[in-house]
Amino acid sequence: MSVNNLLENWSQFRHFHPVDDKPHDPYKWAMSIDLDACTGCNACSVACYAENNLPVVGKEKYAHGQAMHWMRIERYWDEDDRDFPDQGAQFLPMMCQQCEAAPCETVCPVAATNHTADGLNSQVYNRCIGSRYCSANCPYKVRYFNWYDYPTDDNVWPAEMNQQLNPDVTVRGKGVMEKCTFCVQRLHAAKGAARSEGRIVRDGEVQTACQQACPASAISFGNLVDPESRVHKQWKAQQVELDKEEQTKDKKEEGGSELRGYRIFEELRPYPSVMYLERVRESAV
Amino acid sequence: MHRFLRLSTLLIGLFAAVGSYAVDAPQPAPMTEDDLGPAIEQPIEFPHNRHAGLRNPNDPTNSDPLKGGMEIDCMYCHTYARRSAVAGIPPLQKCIGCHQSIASVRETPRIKKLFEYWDAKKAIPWKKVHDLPDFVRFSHERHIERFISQLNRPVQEVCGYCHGNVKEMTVARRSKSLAMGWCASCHQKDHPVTAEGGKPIGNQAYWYNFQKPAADTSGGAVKAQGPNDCWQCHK
Amino acid sequence: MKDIREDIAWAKINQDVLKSLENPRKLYWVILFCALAAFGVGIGCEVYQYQTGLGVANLNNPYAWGLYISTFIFWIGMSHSGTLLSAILHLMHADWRKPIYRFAEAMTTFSLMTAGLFVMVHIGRLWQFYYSLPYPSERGIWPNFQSPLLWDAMAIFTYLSSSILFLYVGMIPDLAICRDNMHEGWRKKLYTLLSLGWEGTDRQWRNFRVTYLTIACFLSPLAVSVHSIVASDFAMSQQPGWHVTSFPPYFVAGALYSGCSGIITLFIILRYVFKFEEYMTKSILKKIVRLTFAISMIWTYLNAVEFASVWYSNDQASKDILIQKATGTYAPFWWGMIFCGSIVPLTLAFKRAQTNIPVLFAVSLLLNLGMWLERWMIIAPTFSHGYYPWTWDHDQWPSLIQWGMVFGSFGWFTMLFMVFCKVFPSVSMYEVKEMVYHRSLHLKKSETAEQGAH
Amino acid sequence: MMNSGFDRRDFLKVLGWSGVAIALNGCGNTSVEDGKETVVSYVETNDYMIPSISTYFNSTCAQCDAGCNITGRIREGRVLKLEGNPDSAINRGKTCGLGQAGVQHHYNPDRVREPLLRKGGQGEAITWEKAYALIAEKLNGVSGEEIAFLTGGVSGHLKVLLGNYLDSFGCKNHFVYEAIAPAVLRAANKKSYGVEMPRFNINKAKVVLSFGADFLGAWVSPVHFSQQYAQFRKGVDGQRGVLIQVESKMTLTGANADRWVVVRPGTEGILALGIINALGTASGDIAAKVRGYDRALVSKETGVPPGQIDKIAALLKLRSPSLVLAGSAAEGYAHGSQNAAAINLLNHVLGNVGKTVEAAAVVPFPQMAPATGNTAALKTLNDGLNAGKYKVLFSYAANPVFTAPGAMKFKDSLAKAGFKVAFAHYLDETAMQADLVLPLDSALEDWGTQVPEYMAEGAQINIQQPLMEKLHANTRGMGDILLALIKLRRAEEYKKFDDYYAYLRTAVLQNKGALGGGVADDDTFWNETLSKGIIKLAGSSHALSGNAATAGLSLPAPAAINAQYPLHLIPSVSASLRDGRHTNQPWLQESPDPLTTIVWDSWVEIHPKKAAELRIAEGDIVEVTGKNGSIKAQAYLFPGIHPDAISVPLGRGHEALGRYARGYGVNPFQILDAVFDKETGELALHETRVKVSKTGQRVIVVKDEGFVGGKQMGKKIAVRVSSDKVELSEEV
Amino acid sequence: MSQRHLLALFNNFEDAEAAIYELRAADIKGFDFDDLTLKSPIEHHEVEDVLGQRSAKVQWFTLVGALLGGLLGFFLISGAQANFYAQIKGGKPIVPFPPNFVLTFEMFVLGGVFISVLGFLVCAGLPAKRSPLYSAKVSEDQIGILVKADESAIAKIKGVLLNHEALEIQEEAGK
Repeated sequence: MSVNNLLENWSQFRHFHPVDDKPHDPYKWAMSIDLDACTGCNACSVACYAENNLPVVGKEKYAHGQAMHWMRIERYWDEDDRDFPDQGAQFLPMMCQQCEAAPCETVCPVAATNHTADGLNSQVYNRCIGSRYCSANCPYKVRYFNWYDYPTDDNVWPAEMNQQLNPDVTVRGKGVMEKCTFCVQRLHAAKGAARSEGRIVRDGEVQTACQQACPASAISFGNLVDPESRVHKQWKAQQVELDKEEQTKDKKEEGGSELRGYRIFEELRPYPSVMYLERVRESAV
Repeated sequence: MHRFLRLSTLLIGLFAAVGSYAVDAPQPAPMTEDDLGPAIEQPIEFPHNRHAGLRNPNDPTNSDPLKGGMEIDCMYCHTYARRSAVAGIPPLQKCIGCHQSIASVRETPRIKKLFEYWDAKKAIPWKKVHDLPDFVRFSHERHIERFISQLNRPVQEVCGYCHGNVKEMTVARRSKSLAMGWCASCHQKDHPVTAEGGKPIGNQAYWYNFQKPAADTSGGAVKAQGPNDCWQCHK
Repeated sequence: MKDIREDIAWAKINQDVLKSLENPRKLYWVILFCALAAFGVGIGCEVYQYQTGLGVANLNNPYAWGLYISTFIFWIGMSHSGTLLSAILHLMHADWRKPIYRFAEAMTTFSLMTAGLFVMVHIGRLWQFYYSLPYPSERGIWPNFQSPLLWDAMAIFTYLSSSILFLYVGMIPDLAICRDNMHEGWRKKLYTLLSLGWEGTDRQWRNFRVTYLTIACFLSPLAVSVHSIVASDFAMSQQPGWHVTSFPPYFVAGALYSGCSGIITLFIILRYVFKFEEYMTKSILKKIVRLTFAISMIWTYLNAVEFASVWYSNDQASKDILIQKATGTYAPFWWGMIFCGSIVPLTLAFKRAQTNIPVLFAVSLLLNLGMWLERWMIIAPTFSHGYYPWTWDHDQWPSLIQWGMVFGSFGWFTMLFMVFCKVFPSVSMYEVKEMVYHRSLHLKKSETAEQGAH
Repeated sequence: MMNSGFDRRDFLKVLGWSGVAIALNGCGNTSVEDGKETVVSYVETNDYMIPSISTYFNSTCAQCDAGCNITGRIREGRVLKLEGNPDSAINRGKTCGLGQAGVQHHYNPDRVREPLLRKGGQGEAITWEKAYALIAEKLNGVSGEEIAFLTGGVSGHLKVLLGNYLDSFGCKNHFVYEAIAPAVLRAANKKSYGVEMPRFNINKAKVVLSFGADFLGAWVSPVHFSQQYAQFRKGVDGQRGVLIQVESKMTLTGANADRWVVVRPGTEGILALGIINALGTASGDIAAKVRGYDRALVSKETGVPPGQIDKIAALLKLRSPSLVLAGSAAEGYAHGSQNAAAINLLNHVLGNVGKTVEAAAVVPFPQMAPATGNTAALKTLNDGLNAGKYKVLFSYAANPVFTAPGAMKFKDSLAKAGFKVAFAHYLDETAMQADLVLPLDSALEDWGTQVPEYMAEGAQINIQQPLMEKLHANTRGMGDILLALIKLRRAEEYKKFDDYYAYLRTAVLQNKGALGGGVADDDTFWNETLSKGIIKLAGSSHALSGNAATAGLSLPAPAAINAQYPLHLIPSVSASLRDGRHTNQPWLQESPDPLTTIVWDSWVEIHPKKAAELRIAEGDIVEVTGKNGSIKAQAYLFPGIHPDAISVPLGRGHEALGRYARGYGVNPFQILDAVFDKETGELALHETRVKVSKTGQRVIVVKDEGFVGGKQMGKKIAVRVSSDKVELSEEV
Repeated sequence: MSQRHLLALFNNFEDAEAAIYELRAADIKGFDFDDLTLKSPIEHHEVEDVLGQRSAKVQWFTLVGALLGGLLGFFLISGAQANFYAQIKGGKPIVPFPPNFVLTFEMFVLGGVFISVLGFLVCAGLPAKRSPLYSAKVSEDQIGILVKADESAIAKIKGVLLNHEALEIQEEAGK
């Protein structure tokens, strides 16, 4: 049966991804983050803790680099040798980029991380054996490993605190890799509801926790293949294409210079699903 | 010498058998009715057969409690199933709602016990019979949408896909394995997408594996498999 | 200097080797005890880590791998010696390998078993280890065949089982000798069982030769593939410092290198402990030493190739890592690796050193240290200095738990090895006889030729 | 449905059953099980109660005084997450990290669960009856003058009820204390604009010049301002707004500025006048006033290069309207009021008043208007306590033992009160000193109304309602307690109210007309109100008085360097920890400080140049010594600070407040000097001078940034582009 | 006619070889040359010159085993990748060739080695019952010739063997 299946659908099984000839249908979840609006306030990160049952590891484990923030806010300084950072700092929210050709997926020995039909990089906790190869191969280092058994650790979820846990999201025990899921539990609920009505999810119907919290609305999230979605329009306006490692912007002479959409480490060809919009700083002062 | 030939034939045979089984692995036989889960003691021995069982044609008044049921729709009590991931146990008030006006059984031990709970305003601590692992995301709503609304199948049949023939049980007992391979054995069948009398599907997503289901050459019906990606069922 | 005396009596060979199964020197027991103790430490660490979580190893989020993987590669590398001596040199008809290949092959087997342990120790959910094995299950799911880790698992499984078979098949005639010479007891029963009724008939020998040759043919490319697959774990990834084309040959060379120096160490120990001076002669030692020296130079060359290709590439991230290795936190270890791996072996170029046992013992240990450092220096800098500067962590240091397990692995290996040498003949008796026989034939021939010339 | 008369409260009881039954999800079974777990089931339920489907109820965030409206996600009787209420004019569906952590206030394992009576060094659990009796006994024969009631900011019906309770004694000693409130600004605004808190339209401004106002972090209504900021960045008429931040220690807002201007601490006012001078558009009084502030003098005194002043002035002239904000950094000096006045003057000069500074709407119920807290009240209380004036002291929503400046020795003063009652969620430092601690319901369990101080658009009254049944049986709502207490005094008047809920409902329905209820019947209106969670009112607004008087405006020259204590101590207010009342919420402890990325600990920010001078490296434990004591904390080299200043964040260094707060970091309140603003009597937070010395110890700073800190090492990660290189108007 | 076994031990291979030559040349009635077995402590492949090409068939096992292993490997892996759960990983095709070839190679070797060993056991007749006549000396340093012949031929054979300086001759007890 499987061999039949293999032979019958041979061309499909030999198909490379992502390419234009087989676009995602009907969903491809993607994000765009406007760094000009992002204030670095950390609301998204805390919202992520609340939504996704992230453990608070405590000072000692944080010191060992074992923090579990799926969404971390990075703060960069200018690297000129002025005394004062008189153009402020640069903030960058960094989470799993849900790459279309994710380096983490190929290396997992047990196939616990895969690419879903709606363009997410899935992470199946109960399948994971904790080889941490995915983390080793992630250029963004956005995968977080459960170094300890947080559910039973003191003071992570003591009595009452555990009642806050989101029942739609597994509480991960020790030895499992985890990462940003684009709030897949919300996507799942929204897709289910839409399907019952015989349609696809409309733009704005589903928000990720970080997007919902973001006071400056710097994060937009939606279905990239839906021409009505804000994310689609933004990607289009910035002429960023999912399956290219070089965009119009990179070809300055062809008029790409007024665009500010870019993807981090595009040159490594992971085809990330998160587009960042460059932070703008006033030239007049 | 023959001994060893036998041995080697055996080994090669085993090798080949394991291999060919392995290649064809993902069709474990669906568990049969015999594969019942353990009997579970519930606080009240609820007679599913009496409530959902078929009417006894010889007893139009349905008076004999030992014979025949009342053909109550599964979703009359498990009302959450069509709107929620879980089917849910009806609130106690629902039981009382009917039973306060059924005088004939009012004094039976089970109903007395029921009213004791009601009077104490205590929820009945029913035990879960079909308890999936915590990392599984199963939605009753989706399956009911798919099979009852779209394919227009009878309710008891659809519920029975996973719950077995509950209408003949008293306290429900697990009759399917509910293990992953068992789920997949159904997901990988080519089910028709819609059937006569079913709800139209509109522009919704129902295909997986990056391919739209093709129309079956013979009947022309569009068929599709169930979802196959990990995150569909695992959280 | 002769590899072996041609006039050595066959009965004496039997006698000498069989003696090793009975009464080794006291040092044997000391080593065995130390090994057991070290293994105990390792077990203790693992139990603690298993119960508490991998955090106790002081790994962290970008820095996800540590000594476990480094030592895993080290042991895999170690295993290549046996194949080199028993399979490759067998194919080349280098008969000086005969007295020593048995223990080298045992070393292969046991270091693979040790390496396998590290894979298990390393993973987060050991109790789900079986998920990584391709077995048909009710779920119908399979491991990810794209993952180099899975290739590793398959390659190691193939290699280990083939090595065990090779070791065993090659040992059958010797087991028969043991059977014939043992007094009644469990050992006799064991040897009787294992020797499968070998009687040295012409039919048995004939098939034996073909089989042995066939397996040797398979084993040689297999050994190369195993370590190049281990190299793929890194080279197939995208990380700077790992994504290097020359990694597979580099790893293979490193593997042969550490294997050979391992052989030198064990050669010296066994020779002393089991009084094998007549068989494990200095002349043979000298040959291995020269081989080691050659491989060390190959390794040095490939090392240089790696640096050069990184340096002249356009990949800034890889370059940064190289600079980081040479100047950063890990600089002492990295330079230590260069010293132990490329400078120390230069002593082997001196004739006097080639047979000086204390010097060789020290050098071989240093070489192994260097090779261990090499593996660590492949792992650590890439994690501490990868693509993403925000997560750079140069302060990471393995915890005592990690060190304890590395230490324990040496105990486990030594323990297995020592027990093996006590239970099975660690010098191949029949092949030594063959060696003696062929050499004496040769001698006779040349003598007759000489006489004829007169 | 058998029982159709479902009341909102009954519904909560129904919900409650299941809360107990739910164990840690995901740690449970890993294979198919039969008959091991119990199903969640209800006795009675409502139509919208479906297992596994969340329901959402609106309430108000109580984490700070901004009054954001929130929506709680409730499933199986447990509140799981808080989101912003999209209908709110204040936060428009958004929340900050602090607001997100509200659930951890509710589920905190260290909440007080029983009334506790001091017995020796221990608290002994007593019943509520006994507690009330005890209060009655202690109040017996005590005159109104001898009672003091200390609270944080209160508003709405709670304020009314509290007022009535105090009235029943004839007590006038209601001290409203907030440790880090913008009290000086209120006074200055009152003088400049005629209202304490006008509306700032950041989104309409083309240039925002902010003097230390951390409006994106912790200032007034940060979530609201953050949204305005996002619009401001998108630009009015396609012209992107420019933010210039003037301060001595970089705040989160400063980090987002186009130009961050570092000034010598305390000279913000001088710079403001210098800019007015440079603008050259002022006339009359103002021109006369600023004449002396030429760019050389201003540059010398503030440390801002003359070119910079010109550029700012030119930009302000070019792009109008603009908005000038005076923030806490400018106010925290003995001449804070003067600084604020000078800065506000700039708004007048630029013609922003009425454009970007507008009158805010006002709730037409003055008795419900917020009693805003300040520090002057604490000083009065402290003096009174020292004079032995108070026999009974009540304390609610304030933790002065932690937040009072060290110089005040408030803990000792407190001991002089006869009987101290603390209404508390947790045993904080003040509750630890109390004789009687009464446990409060969490903000997610309690009823209430709240009127925000800063009104975003129209006037609104926020409804706070329980999102789930009480976690602990023996906690009470503040309103319920007050009602019980007032019944002891005025039983007749209040007997018709069973509880605070009934009081609230009656009070709201009484004013149904004024609250926009129209002709709806009581139940409908009430249910609608609860479901919206906001009462939006037409409201009126006081007109701004365009008073640009310069009378009395005099700015002192920057203080000379104090040889003994050469550095300014800037106690910084972080967006998540504020004055330290939320430090026990672990998400906030583990959420890195945006600028330093430090977690779980305090630090001393010091400029790298100064650090080099003092030979201090990152992680050195330094001792910060002032006149009133010293604290020890790890040093962090931070480029965004004036070299003559150091900064220590407020909020950590608790000696109480439970497992997540106690023992982490240090409390800079402890070493603050008791210097007050000359005009308002407010504590001048930034006036403390200190010296810094190394202790010789060093630790590894626990922070999120890696080994190379905030460098991108030549990689294209966080990219910046100059504004003339992009066309924002063409974007989506 | 009943047959008996006879084992002669020789000091060196040359003697044994000579004995075999003679036995072959002698063409003794009641003795089939194929029933002669040489037992030796080491391999003497020169003996084939005398005994004739008694071919080893292990390599055929090897070939079949390796091909079987390789084929099975490739199809097992591809089939498993392309089963119902087929998931895209890293943008690569669901059935990617490079990894599958690597694994096919491993399976090729595995099959080859395992079946070769199996072939060895089959061809060499191992494990075997011990033959009726055996001397431990054979595993030490002596060469043994085991002969099975009719009673009638025994004496003659014995003569030939003794002729070539057989050290010792063991005889199976007559039936």
